[in-house]
Amino acid sequence: MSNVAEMRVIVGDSERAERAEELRILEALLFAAEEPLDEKTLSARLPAGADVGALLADLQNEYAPRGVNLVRVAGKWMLRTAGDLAWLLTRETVAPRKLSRAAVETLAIVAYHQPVTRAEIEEIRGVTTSKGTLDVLLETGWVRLRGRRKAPGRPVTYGTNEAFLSHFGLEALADLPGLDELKGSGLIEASLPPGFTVPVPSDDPTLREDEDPLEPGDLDLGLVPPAERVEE
Amino acid sequence: MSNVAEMRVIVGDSERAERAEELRILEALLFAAEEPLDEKTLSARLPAGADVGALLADLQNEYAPRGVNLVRVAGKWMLRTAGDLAWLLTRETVAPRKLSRAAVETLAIVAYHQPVTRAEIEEIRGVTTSKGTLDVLLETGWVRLRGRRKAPGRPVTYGTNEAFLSHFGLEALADLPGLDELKGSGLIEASLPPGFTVPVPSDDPTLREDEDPLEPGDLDLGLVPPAERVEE
Amino acid sequence: MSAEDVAFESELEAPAAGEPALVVDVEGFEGPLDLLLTLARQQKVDLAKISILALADQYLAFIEAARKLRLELAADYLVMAAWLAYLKSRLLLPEQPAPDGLSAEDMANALAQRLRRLEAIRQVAEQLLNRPQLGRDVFQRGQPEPIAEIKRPQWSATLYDLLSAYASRRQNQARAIVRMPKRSVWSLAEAREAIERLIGRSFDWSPLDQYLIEYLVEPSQRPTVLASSFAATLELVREGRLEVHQHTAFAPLFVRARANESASGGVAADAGNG
Repeated sequence: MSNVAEMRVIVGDSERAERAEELRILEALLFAAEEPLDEKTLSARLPAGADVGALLADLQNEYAPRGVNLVRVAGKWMLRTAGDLAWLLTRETVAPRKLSRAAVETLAIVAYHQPVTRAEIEEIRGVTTSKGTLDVLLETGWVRLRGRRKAPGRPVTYGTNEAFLSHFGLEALADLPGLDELKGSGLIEASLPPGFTVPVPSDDPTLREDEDPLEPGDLDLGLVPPAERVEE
Repeated sequence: MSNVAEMRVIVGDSERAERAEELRILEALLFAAEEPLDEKTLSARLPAGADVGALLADLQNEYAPRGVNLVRVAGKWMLRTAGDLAWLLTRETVAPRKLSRAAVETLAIVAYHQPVTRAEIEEIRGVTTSKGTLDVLLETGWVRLRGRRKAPGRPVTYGTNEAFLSHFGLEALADLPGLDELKGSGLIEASLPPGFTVPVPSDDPTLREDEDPLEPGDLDLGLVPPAERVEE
Repeated sequence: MSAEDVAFESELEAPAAGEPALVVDVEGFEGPLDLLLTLARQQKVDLAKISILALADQYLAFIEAARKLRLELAADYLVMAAWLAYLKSRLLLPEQPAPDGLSAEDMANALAQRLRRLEAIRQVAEQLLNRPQLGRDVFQRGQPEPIAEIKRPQWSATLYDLLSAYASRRQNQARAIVRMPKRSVWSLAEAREAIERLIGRSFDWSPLDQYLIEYLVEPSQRPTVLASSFAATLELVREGRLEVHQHTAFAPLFVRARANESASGGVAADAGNG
């Protein structure tokens, strides 16, 4: 009796060892494979009599909680990074980019005329300002949504922030040159129609009398464009 | 009292969960990588404060009995199929190029005696080394031009690189098989310039005192090994 | 030892006893040192205990045999043979100071050292090649997953960009407004409406200019007012609502409302053509 029991244990052990070896082989095959493998191909590489379906199910279970999962794609099997770790496979790089002429102009108008609405920007520029231009400015981190103008349509008002000052090396917004200085530096010609003024800019965060605070949803408008995804 | 104990358990659980997640991330990174990764790179992708060394040791243990192993080559980490499964995987790959006896010998001399000049290789082999032999080795990407010896004729010095270590599964040059015996018998030191105490061989990319950097033209000789893969 | 006693193979293994007497195959050797090493291995002793004298004899016998067979020998084999012959003679003679300061013993030791070094490197080369090799025995991930790069733009602009863009835009806009005053043209419709209103139902002949006096004050307006009102007048005449009268060419135009709708305006209109 005891001999039989012992035999059984030994058989059990050797079966377990066999199965473990089959799992190792399966794992190595899937790891080294250059493309997803079907069960027939896997079967051909495994020891005769191996139950490929059961082995795959076991391996899939083993890998399920891990950083890499065994997945079946179009009837074929492959190891793949766990879905929740996909972020690991991305890397952010900083790409220096120059602002477009339209964006620089719009930024300047926001700086000088803040709080300013999109319609007001367009009036000053004399051309339509695309939403993309304002999005880019929001993305620079130099322009912020201030509030909403108390006016029909309740348009959003834009202003600059500290990052703007810091990027352009300004101690305060009031350091932006006024009309006389612009003329003095030759950026504006002397002969201009009477009544031409350049505002004294202020980025005081206190809302003006004609401004309402932003509403909860305003900052999640998707105003910030998704970053460009580039495959390497 | 019971509250404190409970707290401890909770802390322990959350720590365990954290560690499990760190292991998942490490696993995913190593699986996805095309090249061996160094600890610094891995660290940068892990949560702050993760003990990369301990995590790698854990993962290495976990994978040790499996079909895929975590190995350290050239001071970097990579997953590769277990060595004992070679018989199984080899048949699906194209037979890698077989090196001539002269090339194998020359490779070994470069590996064990680096930095080494062609004249020194010839001295050891007792035969003229054809240019073709060194070209073949440079082409494998395992051997590189290091610099020029500060000696009459300023001969080029050769050494191995990371690809060599990675190909032969060596953690570092010190793991070259038989190196200790070779050193013990004084067969390596024999070729050292007098007064030198730097251990031989060394693939430390820092040029030795008796080496000058390569000159601009040296790399256009067609001798150049394929550039080492630049880190993305 | 005669050459016949020695068998040669290019392989490193020592030949089995009783093999063919002599295989002189210089092609199989990687130079004289390789040949020497192969011969040395046939002494079947540790290289450290090798007899250089015996080795030199074997080498010279091999070279002699090759020469008898008229085999072409590369120069370095002959150089080695000459050197070994010299070494042999020095080893056999009582020690004398050598010109280069090396004793025969030193020279023999140096040769033995070179042989040991070559053998050692061959052994480690073999060990190295027997290691599992990447892509031959062990494999890396067959489908590495590429890292996607997310390009985060870092925007830049200078204060000068900002100010010059602002200044030129504001300046251009200011100019654009001045340069384009509202064009004041008296349209045909305006003229017609004015004439209908002014002349109304006044059935007496009156000069057209008189009705338009208030519109003709601004000199720049005169051409457009006159042109449009004349055209409007003709239109009203054609419709039979006005009558036009002119004494001679370039004389003032007289107009009046038509009392009788059925009367012909054709003649009057002709007069207007002058």
